[in-house]
Amino acid sequence: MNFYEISKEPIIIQEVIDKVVQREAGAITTFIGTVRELTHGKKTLYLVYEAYESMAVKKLEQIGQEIKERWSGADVAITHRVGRLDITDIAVVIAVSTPHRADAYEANRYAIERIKEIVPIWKKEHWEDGEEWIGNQLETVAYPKGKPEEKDLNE
Amino acid sequence: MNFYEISKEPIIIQEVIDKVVQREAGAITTFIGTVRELTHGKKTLYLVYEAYESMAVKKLEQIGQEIKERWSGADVAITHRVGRLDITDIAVVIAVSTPHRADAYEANRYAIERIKEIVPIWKKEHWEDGEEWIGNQLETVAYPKGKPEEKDLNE
Amino acid sequence: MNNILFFAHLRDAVGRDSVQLDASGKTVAELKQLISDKYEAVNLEHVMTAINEEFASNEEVIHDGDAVAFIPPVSGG
Amino acid sequence: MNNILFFAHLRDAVGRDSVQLDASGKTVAELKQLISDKYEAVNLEHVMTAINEEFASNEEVIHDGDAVAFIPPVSGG
Repeated sequence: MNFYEISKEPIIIQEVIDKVVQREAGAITTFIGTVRELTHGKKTLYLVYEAYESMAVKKLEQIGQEIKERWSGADVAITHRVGRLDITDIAVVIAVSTPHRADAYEANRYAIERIKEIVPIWKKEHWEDGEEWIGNQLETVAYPKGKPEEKDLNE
Repeated sequence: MNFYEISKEPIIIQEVIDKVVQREAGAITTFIGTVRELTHGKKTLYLVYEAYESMAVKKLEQIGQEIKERWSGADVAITHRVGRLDITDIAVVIAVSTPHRADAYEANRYAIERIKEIVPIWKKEHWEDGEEWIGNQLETVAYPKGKPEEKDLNE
Repeated sequence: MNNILFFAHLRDAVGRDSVQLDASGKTVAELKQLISDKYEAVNLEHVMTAINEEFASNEEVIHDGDAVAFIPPVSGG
Repeated sequence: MNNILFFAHLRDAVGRDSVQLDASGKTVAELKQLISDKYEAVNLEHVMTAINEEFASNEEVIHDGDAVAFIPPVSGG
């Protein structure tokens, strides 16, 4: 079973959840990232996601490993979509199961924050008046040394 | 559409999620409460959930209303199962959608905590050597005045 | 008349899920005392009360026709 | 020889998703300079680098056969 996937097809939420069902778990949380119509008041028509697929899978695995080290008994599954997505389509599903519920929320939140830091996936927004790769012009994340700090990568 | 339900049938997660899909939402979180085999090292065979159904639906609605007042743009759907549940069966599904992800986690967490405070649902644990209504003997939650404090009900 | 509802271990202790009795004019606390006198196995000390599906304090007065439910500490979720 | 990979706006700027060139013995910083000289539209200032699918610093030395990918700030999730 592949717990960490990049998918060209629509993500079936239930299939991601099924991977983390365990008899020891009392809680499963999922995060479902969907394509929102409005960002800062600007209307998105559709998105295109692109991944450096082999590395993205490795980095998703790394995030799962980090979670298991921090939250005992956690199981993790993550699928990220690539290709064209319309409004309300699902870009990512993160499922985390843990014995107790507080951990399931925290570990899941950790996963999405890490995805936005280290997983080589990019989105291109398409509006009525243009298109743009997100992350390229705002450059809110800058790495002066050319790569994320150790604390970013391994925290 | 009923956003707040007590169900005698197994809960279909996707059906609960579908209720909160919205074009303005970039994030959907779900909490799935499942029957865990071990609690404090004791092995559960199965559970029976019972509800004061009409009041439970009202209280779930109240929780949804509280969330919408606190987290702008949130949509909420909650289904709680009643009857006999085996290990890994789903007891409750909470789905929350919001424009931004931090809110979706926080509002979802709020919902499960509130369910455990004010929604009239009880579980009976069945072990190999007996059975017990949970909440009756530990009495970790005591209400000296005979009802939850205002802060408990309306916080 | 009033419909009095019991759930979970309270229902087991009373032996039925509801009883009919006239509690109009009584406070919740008075009704609790009456129930405890009638059913020795029933301890209502840590039990919440709902009148017509809303939580009610021990001081609240019950009216004719009100549905009164005793709500043990809940354990859903 | 080395396979050099470009993604997102870098690929648009270069006009292709990969180029073959010999970068062995060079540091990541030196390769970045070489690419920037060759493709004027390419700004690698805020771009991370991966060697064989692991993040690498500007000081790391590239060996023959290494796959080098330039990783713009990511925007998945």
